[in-house]
Amino acid sequence: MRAPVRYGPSVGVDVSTPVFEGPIDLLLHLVTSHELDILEVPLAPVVDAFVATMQATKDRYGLEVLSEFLLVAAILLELKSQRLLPGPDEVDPEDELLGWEERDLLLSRLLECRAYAGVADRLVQMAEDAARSLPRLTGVDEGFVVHAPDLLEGVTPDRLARAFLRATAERPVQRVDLSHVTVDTLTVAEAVDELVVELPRMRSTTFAELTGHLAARIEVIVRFLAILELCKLGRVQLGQGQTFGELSIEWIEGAELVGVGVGAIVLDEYNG
Amino acid sequence: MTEDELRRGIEAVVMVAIEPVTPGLMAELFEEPAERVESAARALAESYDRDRRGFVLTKIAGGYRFQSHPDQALYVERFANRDVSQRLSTAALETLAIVAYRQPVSRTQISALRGVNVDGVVRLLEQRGYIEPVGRAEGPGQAVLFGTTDLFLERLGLASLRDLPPIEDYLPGPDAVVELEDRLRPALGD
Amino acid sequence: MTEDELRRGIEAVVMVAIEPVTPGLMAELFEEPAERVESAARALAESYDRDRRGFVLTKIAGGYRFQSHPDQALYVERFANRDVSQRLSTAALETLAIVAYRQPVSRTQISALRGVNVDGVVRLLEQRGYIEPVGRAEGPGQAVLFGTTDLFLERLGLASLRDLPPIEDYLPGPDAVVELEDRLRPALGD
Repeated sequence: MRAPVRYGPSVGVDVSTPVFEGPIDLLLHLVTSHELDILEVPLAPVVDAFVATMQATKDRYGLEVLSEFLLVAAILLELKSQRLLPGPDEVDPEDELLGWEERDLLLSRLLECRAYAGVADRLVQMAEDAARSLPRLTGVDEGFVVHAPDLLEGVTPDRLARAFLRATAERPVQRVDLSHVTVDTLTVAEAVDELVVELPRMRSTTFAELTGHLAARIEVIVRFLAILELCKLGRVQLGQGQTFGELSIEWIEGAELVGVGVGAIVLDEYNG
Repeated sequence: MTEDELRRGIEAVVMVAIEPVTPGLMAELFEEPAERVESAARALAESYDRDRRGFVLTKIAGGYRFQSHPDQALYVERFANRDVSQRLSTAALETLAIVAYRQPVSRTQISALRGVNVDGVVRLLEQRGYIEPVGRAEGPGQAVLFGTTDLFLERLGLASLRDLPPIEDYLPGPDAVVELEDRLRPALGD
Repeated sequence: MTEDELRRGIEAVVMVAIEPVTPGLMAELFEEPAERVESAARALAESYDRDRRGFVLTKIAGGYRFQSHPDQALYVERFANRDVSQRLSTAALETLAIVAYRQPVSRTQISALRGVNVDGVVRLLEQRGYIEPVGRAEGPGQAVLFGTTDLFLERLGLASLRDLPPIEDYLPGPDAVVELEDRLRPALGD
């Protein structure tokens, strides 16, 4: 979770769900400002929109926009997964203490992030003000004798060639990686790997059952994203009877025949 | 050197410079104390302001330079046919703000704060020349530490980092804190 | 536009201009008759003279520009020659590399590649004699095209431009490309 995106150009990727249609960053804003209940927003269409956007319009949007889209989508997923997770009935006092500690840390991080997000607005304003005034760049008039020291001292043809490459290099693209949302734990890809072994054995399970043994919230979120990945790949069927209901997961028969490991699955699926 | 001579010297040198000229450098050129140069430059800047000149003498990134007056932006932009500066994404801006206020700071520290991988954004900011490596952390790994550049100051029109707006002013108020706490509660199940 | 506004506009535009600005161009910018612009510019030049400024507004090649006052030459020269131990900045070196490999090339083309305004850097390289105008582009505007000089070849120890290292040698090999693709594949999910 993180401060809502409150400025800057719209991410520009639209999503369409039964309760909301429009730019995804607006969706996040509505959810974080409590104008829309995240539980009412099915996120599968968001994921679909992401995949479709990736495939259709990679060139049009550029990776920066897409990774921002992914980030927003991930935040939505994280919010929803938090709301979906059933709270434990009985809490070990020690666990509770840990929970408070974790919460305090999270809270201070959030507050700090909010401050930076707020000041970023101000920085943009300052840059825009500063840009209203252009600097003088004319330099010394031709008439002057400039005893030019050899500025090229130490510059070899080799350094020049490297400088050319640097200068003409494509602007760096941001790596779009689903592991963005996991700080340093299991990646989503690894979780998918794990689940394609586990789920065929279980055939049918619930999300709570699947993640009951996990202690860290982030681990649960990673499983949630992995499940969505598998759903997107047509490997599992997800069901949710009612808004606060259990999320049921059903492995689709025959799906395990394809490939071993996520690398194989992803390549088999999408290269065609 | 009389005050008048000093001002003339500053006007001449700053006029031919393509980068902000520090009082230290001018002190060497004029063989005068830097404080004297500084106060003469300030007096000049004020006089331009008072006389409503079309240009200003501003202190940017530690040095003085001539710039067009902001209220002449319309003509100057029309003249220079300047394209609007490329806008940074929200992610890049927030990362830049963290570097500005937390410098020197490592990638890992930024990631921990933002909760996402920031490698791409850091690289982008470095390529744009807004941040640069300023050292290495002690301890294992010796992570590269980043700080902001003079170009960053220049783009923001700041004389120094001390002129950044105080971050305290941007901390959410008590209401927001309570609201955030409320939102965290269901997440942690208590 | 009042006389005062016109003077401020002239001051602003001429301050940021690299080349002398003609009264005709300013007349267009300010939507005022060229004669009015011309007389306002003359009045400004006289006032700088009267106020004993360290700079002058001169008419050169049919246009106006700011220059340091001739009697400040001592300081300006000291300033211009200060950087005895200075090396080319990264920005300047990259610009020089673009001119070397892409010549003849215009300022605008370099700017487009580097993503920033390069006027100052191009001027510096020209002043130091490493690049020079070698022609003009066809089409509207007829931008000046730059190429490298003999001095450049001499300083780099090259007999001719043909001896520049082939840029292909520096491009990442097929292995690196495959590795990059692998890294992007899961990310792009296709």
